[in-house]
Amino acid sequence: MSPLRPTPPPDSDAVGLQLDRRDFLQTMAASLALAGLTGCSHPPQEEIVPYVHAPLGQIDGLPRFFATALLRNGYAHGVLVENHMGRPTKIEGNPQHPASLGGTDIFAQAAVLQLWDPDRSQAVMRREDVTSWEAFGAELLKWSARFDQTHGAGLRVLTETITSPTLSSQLDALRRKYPQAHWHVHQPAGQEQALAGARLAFGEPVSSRLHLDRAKVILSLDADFLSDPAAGVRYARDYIAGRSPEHQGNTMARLYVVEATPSLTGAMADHRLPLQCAQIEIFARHLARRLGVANVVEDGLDARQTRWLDELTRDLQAHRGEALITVGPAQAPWVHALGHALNATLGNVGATIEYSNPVEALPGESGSLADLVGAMRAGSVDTLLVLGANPVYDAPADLQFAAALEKVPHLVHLGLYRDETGARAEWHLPQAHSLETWSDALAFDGTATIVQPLIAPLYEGRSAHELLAALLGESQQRGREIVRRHWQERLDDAAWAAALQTGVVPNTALPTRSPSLHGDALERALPPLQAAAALELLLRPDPTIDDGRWANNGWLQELPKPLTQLTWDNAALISPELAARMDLSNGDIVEIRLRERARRVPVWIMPGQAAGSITLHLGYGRRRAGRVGDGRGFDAYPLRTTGEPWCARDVQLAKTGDRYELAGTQHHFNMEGRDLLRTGTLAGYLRDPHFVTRADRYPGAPPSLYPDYPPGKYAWGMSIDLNACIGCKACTIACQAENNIPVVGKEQVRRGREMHWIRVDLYHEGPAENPRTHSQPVPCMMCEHAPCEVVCPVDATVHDSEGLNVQVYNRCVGTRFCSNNCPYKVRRFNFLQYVDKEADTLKAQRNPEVTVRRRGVMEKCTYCIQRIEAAHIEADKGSRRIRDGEVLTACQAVCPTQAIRFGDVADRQSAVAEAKASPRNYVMLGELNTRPRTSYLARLRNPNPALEEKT
Amino acid sequence: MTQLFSSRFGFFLRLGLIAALGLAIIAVFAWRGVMAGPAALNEPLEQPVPFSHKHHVGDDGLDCRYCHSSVESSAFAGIPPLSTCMTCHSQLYTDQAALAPLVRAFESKIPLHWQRVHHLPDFVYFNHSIHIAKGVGCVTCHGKIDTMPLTARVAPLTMQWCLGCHRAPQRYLRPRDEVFNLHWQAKDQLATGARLLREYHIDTRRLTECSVCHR
Amino acid sequence: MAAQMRSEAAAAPLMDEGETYTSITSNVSAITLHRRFGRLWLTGFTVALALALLLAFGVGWLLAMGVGIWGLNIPVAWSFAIADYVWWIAIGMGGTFISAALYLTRRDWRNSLNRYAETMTVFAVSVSGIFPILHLGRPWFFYWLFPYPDVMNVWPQWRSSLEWDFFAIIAYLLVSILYWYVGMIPDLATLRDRAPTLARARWYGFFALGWRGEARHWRRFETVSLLLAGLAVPLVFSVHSMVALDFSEGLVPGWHSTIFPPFFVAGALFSGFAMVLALGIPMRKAFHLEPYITERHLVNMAKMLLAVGLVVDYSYLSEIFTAFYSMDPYEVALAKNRFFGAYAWVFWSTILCNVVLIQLLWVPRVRANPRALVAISLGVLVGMWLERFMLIVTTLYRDFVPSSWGMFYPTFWDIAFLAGSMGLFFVLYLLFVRLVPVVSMFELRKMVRKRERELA
Amino acid sequence: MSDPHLYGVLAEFATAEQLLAAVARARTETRHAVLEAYSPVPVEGLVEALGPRKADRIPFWMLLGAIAGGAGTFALEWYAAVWDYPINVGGRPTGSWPAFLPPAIEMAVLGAALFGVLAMLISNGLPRWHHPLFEVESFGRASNDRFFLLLRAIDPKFDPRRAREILQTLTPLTVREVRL
Repeated sequence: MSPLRPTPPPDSDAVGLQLDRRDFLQTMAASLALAGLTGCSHPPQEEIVPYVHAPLGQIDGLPRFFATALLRNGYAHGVLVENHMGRPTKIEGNPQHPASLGGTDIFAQAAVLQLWDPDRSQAVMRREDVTSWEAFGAELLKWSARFDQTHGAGLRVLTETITSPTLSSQLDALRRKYPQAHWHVHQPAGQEQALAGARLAFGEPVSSRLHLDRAKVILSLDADFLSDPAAGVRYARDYIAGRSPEHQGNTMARLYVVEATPSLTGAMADHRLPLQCAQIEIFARHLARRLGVANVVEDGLDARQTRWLDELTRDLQAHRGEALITVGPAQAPWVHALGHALNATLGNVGATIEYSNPVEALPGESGSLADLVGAMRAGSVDTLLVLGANPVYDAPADLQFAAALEKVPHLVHLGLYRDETGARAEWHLPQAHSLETWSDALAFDGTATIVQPLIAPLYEGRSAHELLAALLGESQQRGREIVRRHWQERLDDAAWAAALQTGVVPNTALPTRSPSLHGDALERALPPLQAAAALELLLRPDPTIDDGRWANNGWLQELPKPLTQLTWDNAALISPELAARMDLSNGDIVEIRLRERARRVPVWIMPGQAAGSITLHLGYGRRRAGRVGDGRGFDAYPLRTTGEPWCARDVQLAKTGDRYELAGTQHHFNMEGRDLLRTGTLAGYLRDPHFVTRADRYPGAPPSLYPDYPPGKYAWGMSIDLNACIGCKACTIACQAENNIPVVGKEQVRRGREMHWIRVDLYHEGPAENPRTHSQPVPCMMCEHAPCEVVCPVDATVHDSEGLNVQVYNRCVGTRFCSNNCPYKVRRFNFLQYVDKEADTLKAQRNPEVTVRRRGVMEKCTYCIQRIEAAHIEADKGSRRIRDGEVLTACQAVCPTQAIRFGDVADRQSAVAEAKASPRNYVMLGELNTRPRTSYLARLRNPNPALEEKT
Repeated sequence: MTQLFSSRFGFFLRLGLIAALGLAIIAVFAWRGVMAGPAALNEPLEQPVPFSHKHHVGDDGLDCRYCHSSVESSAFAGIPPLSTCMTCHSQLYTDQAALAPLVRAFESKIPLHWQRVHHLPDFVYFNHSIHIAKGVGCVTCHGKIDTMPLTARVAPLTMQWCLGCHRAPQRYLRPRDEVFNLHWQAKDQLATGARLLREYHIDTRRLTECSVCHR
Repeated sequence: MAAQMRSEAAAAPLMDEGETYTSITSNVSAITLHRRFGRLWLTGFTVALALALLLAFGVGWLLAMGVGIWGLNIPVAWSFAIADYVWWIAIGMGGTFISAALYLTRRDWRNSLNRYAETMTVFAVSVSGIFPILHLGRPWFFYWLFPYPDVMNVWPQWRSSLEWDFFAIIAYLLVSILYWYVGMIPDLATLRDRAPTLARARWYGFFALGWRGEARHWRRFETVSLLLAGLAVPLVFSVHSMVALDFSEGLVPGWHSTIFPPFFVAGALFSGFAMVLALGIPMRKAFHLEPYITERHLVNMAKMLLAVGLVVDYSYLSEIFTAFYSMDPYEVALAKNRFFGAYAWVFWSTILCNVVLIQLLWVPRVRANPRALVAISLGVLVGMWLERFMLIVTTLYRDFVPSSWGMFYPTFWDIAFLAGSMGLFFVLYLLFVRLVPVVSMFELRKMVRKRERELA
Repeated sequence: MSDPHLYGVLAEFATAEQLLAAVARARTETRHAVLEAYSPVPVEGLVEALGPRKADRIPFWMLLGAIAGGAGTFALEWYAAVWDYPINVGGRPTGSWPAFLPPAIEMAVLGAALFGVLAMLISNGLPRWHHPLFEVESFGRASNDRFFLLLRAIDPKFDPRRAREILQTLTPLTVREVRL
């Protein structure tokens, strides 16, 4: 059975729901007692605790997959959740979901750890006392009685971005019932500016949808579309589709990026122009002028930038209808508007970019957080219902939300954690996790997905739906009824079941439309030019913990930030020039002063950072995140204002002389001229397809003294396409989730003891002001002549007939010679007891198919041997061969761009064999004659010849 | 100068050394015994309900799969949910004291805690379904279960023991349709085994590789 | 150089004319039987014991927490513990070589040195043996390296140099203990016969195994001693080749080199001789052994120290040469790293101690000056430890893939284990000088006997 | 007529030369075959003087030990790696005999050493903590500076009185009977 085939959900109530938590933990006992390698005493007596009633359709010991959706900024990411005996253990992308197509981002992978996080809110709290939902229900009755008189005056609901049709209809119902009540939306890293830009351009909010696969020339104005919260995974797939010469008739899309701080997208660019945020606006005006969109005042760019601009303009004009200009969420509304106008003039609308009605539910006039705070100050808010949001921590500093709360008698907070806001609330209500609740949500294109629970709430959590239902005084308050009722007329029972099984409600994508430009409005909207400030401060959501909501997630905290390889902290990213000017080195603490506010933070020198830009990531410095996240890093929100949420002009920087220890997983970003990561240009490739291996000392592998072993039934191998890798590190965290890889903590990372089985190396090439950046995922190479095996004195790492370099944990005594002797340094060692042996819920998350390693044992990538063996057993039972693609390694399955291929290299037809047949194929350190089974496809760039020589 | 040691000294010393050696050997075996596992061989464990395979299989002739329903499809043979027991025991022997815990558990929905008889370390991934599919009989590992009033382990379950079969499966294989038959005997085991080895496409080379059982 | 030695050996006598069987016996055995514990000894012992206890505590902590208490990481998965191991086992070699090789070549002057040199060997090897075991991630499974029939039906992996080394250490430890003990039996008999109290007489008598000095017993005894010496010499060479292979079996630049085995043997002799001098000279003074350990002994040792030192220096040179000659980018990068990298100071200190310092030994006055010799020997011992650290850490911290390059920083426990191992060694050694004759009496008697015959 | 409790007659000498002379005399005069000579140092020629003896087997035993240790270890390695559980290690042949040599060599040396020492002790009749000679007052100096000649009573030609007379003529320091 392919690990990714969703099993049809039985009568949906039976989806693990019959299990109340107690049974459920007991059911786990059998597998739990198995955690860890046995030590020196005899194994403990185990118990088997069978169900009272078995859940329908479950076969004990076999995993099942259920389709549902996880939310990011309110947008749906379709996933399949692997479920072992009622325990969600792993998340995969849903191939049928438009935002996933089988891949996921790092957050979806981490969601399963969040579900099992022991620090989650577990009980209803009134101030500091534990109470119950019943008690809150009683209170609610009193309130609604009052609201009935006042038509809801003084009642306010604050949510994050919402796409859930059910929820928005509930909110409508609420406003119908209580006309005086108000709904506000607060999303720290939301799309306000983009929507405002759309309003400017079209006079109405619209959502745009990019078709990167159709574009030949792409210009990104500070837009990191590869990590777009709503559609990053899908955009990455589309973008790479257009970058594969083999499948595009020897052509590649060309990407121009203008940005202030390096991003994944910038790292993929063929031409990247570092400009301060403010200069990007200027650049946009120039482009607009050149393309005759808006007639704006001329203002000097330097020669190099002008030249860049000229060539770009030429390229864009040469590709009318197959060009694409995209603007980042941090840019001012009118820049977005310009972008829309430019796309229109280039005839891209309908081809590479499409518009539809907004996907997210909009609160309408005066629905912003600012309006709410205004009302709070005015004392006109008597009951504030906060659904999921955490404004006390992440509201812009100038609003002084916490202070305004003083005037609010009743604050009710529904949240996964009793966070900063929950701690201030009169009532804190535990929110059920997405994997515990019934709900629904829309993808970036409006496609709807029914969110179904994988497990009954572990704690007393309830969903926003259930809370609003209670507020509306509705009889049925169970999540399933609420959602089912909403879809009643749309889906009959069969369609409902089908929707649950496939994870998408068919044909719900919003229709595209072509709104007309209000050109004159645009002209009027253009503000007078502001000269760029000497220093500007960029505030961005953190690459791994986002706006702070993931701060208590060990996997994400320890996941190296894609472009700095830092873990567990945020730092102020500064340009090499600035560092030189102020004599700063990594870890020096500086004081960033923005008018009256100042923060002390360590700096990190970021090659490619715009000279005058300082980047600080939001989300750190949490005070009530939980045991993992509290006090980590530096809170950037105090420097954030409603006026300048993303880019604050004229900040001061001062060196303090103090230092701070940052924990990175990579310290050397220069390849030292070694041909580990090979790159070339499209032109060069077409001229000489074999340029990649030309310089190799040996064609193929060097000769060997030893006769080859007879080939096994299969020859497992992997191919990693560096041309497709965007360095998002989803593979790293997927591997961590699949293989029970422990989190070691900042101190251990600093000592160089991180445990990731597949790391993503980062190399810079060229001038530090604007280098080329390359990412290279490095799992075990599965060498046929494995150096690690020969030096192990106890046969703890040996070869099997199918070419796997297996690590037998229970035989390992821990000499570590294997690691010393591994040229690729992919082996990881349990220097201390890293795996948490106490927390029950963490045990419950672990994959029962993978041994939990104890202290003193070496470990490494296994090509997900548990998946290979599962497929093997299924195939062998039927005495058939394993089909190509039947085994997907965790890293391969999650990869948004399908850069990783795995399979039987001996089988000519297999995808991996086909990939390895490409002339771009090469192996790392081949001259050592280790004969790796993991090989790479060289990376290609498609530079504009006119710009190439001078960059 | 005088004699420092009695004439017997040497003799007793040698005696002592031999004794020490003997003790050491005994100690080693004792330690191995301890490591062998929680439950001793052929000794039934205390169970919440004195379930008798002899009665259910031997006398009533229930098929293994009636209770161990996932044995053909999953690594885990499956321990029946209480509802399975109650299909009969809601009518039969309801008054029996021995069955009281079962009935209580069923009504209170608090499951029974059976003691595991066949225990493998967590780093060993045994899979029932593939063994069934390749013609390894239940009796081969679990013994004459149909004669056990209380269930006990009959095999050491050491790696050595596993290898005994993995190195020469033909000595134990049987036709698929005889897998659940506890009394089947081959006329000529080696010949049958060798034939089945081919029929079932068993890759003996792979059987002794670490990756087959350890993940 | 050997020729020069012989000529000098002919010249000055190795022992005072006045010495007789009786004087030797009473002088030497008095040290063990009648001498009081001096303040010097007591303070030394206390310090050593304190350090040894630190080691004991460290071992407990290590077993409780794991090797993570050391500064190890990926890529530097070996460091102090392995350096300590190589350092100690190498020191052991000096003793075996002096007592066995010089015995085979009939250098009589070794007769006054071999006893404490062998003792040093036994203790050094025992101490070194601790480290490879503690260094394991799961030390309690160290016996898995030993081939025994187990219920898993699995065996050791014979291609690993660690496996070879495991056998080498065992063989070396047992053989050197045998050699040491057998050589001590006649002296134990002497102590038995001279012991002031019955208890001590029994104590020594037990270990003397009832030795009576019968003519035929002497004959067989001599045969075995000779053959053991003949075995010990190739053994030590093989052992240190194994130690070298622990590294050179790897393909890491800086380890993957055929010069390692001879290089390690030379290095072992180097540090071994240094330790013999560093231990012998103070002991000679404390126990007034000048009649038996004369200036000639020191001079000869000094010359041997210089000789092997030069061999070591040569191998440094050839290593650097081959690195650049090979033009292998990784080898070259490594060599440059040693000169100028983060751990350059280790390399240059090594050169200072092992190359520059020993050149003083060319000067006869230095060779004859005990204080200078002690100083130089200590310098060499430090240098040799640093060399091992360099070989291990500067090789590992930057190998093939720059992304995985990383630094190593020692923790408190790294240093504690090194200091503790010295403590343990000196506890054993100080006990030894109190319990058994520090100079082999019967071999000195043989020299008297030889003189008698020359006169007759 | 001979006294069953008599072990032998012991004469003490000051120098090795006197002992050698005494041995020679004792053998010519008395045809005594069973003599034992004790000395604080090995005395060259003494063994030959004491009369014909069968050659020592020590080198032979050590060779045997070496073969047992070396061949045994190699055989074990071969059995383990090639017959009992062949495993693909780094693509190397299962019978990588060169890699099997080092442990074999070490064990050969160890075997030889052990056998040699054992052979020496056994053929010397050691350990023997209780011995009639230890009764003798002055014998303590046998490990220091005195040389002893013992005429054993078990010798057929042994006659206590005669033995004493002859020994007396050899200018011994003392002569005394050793009793069981």
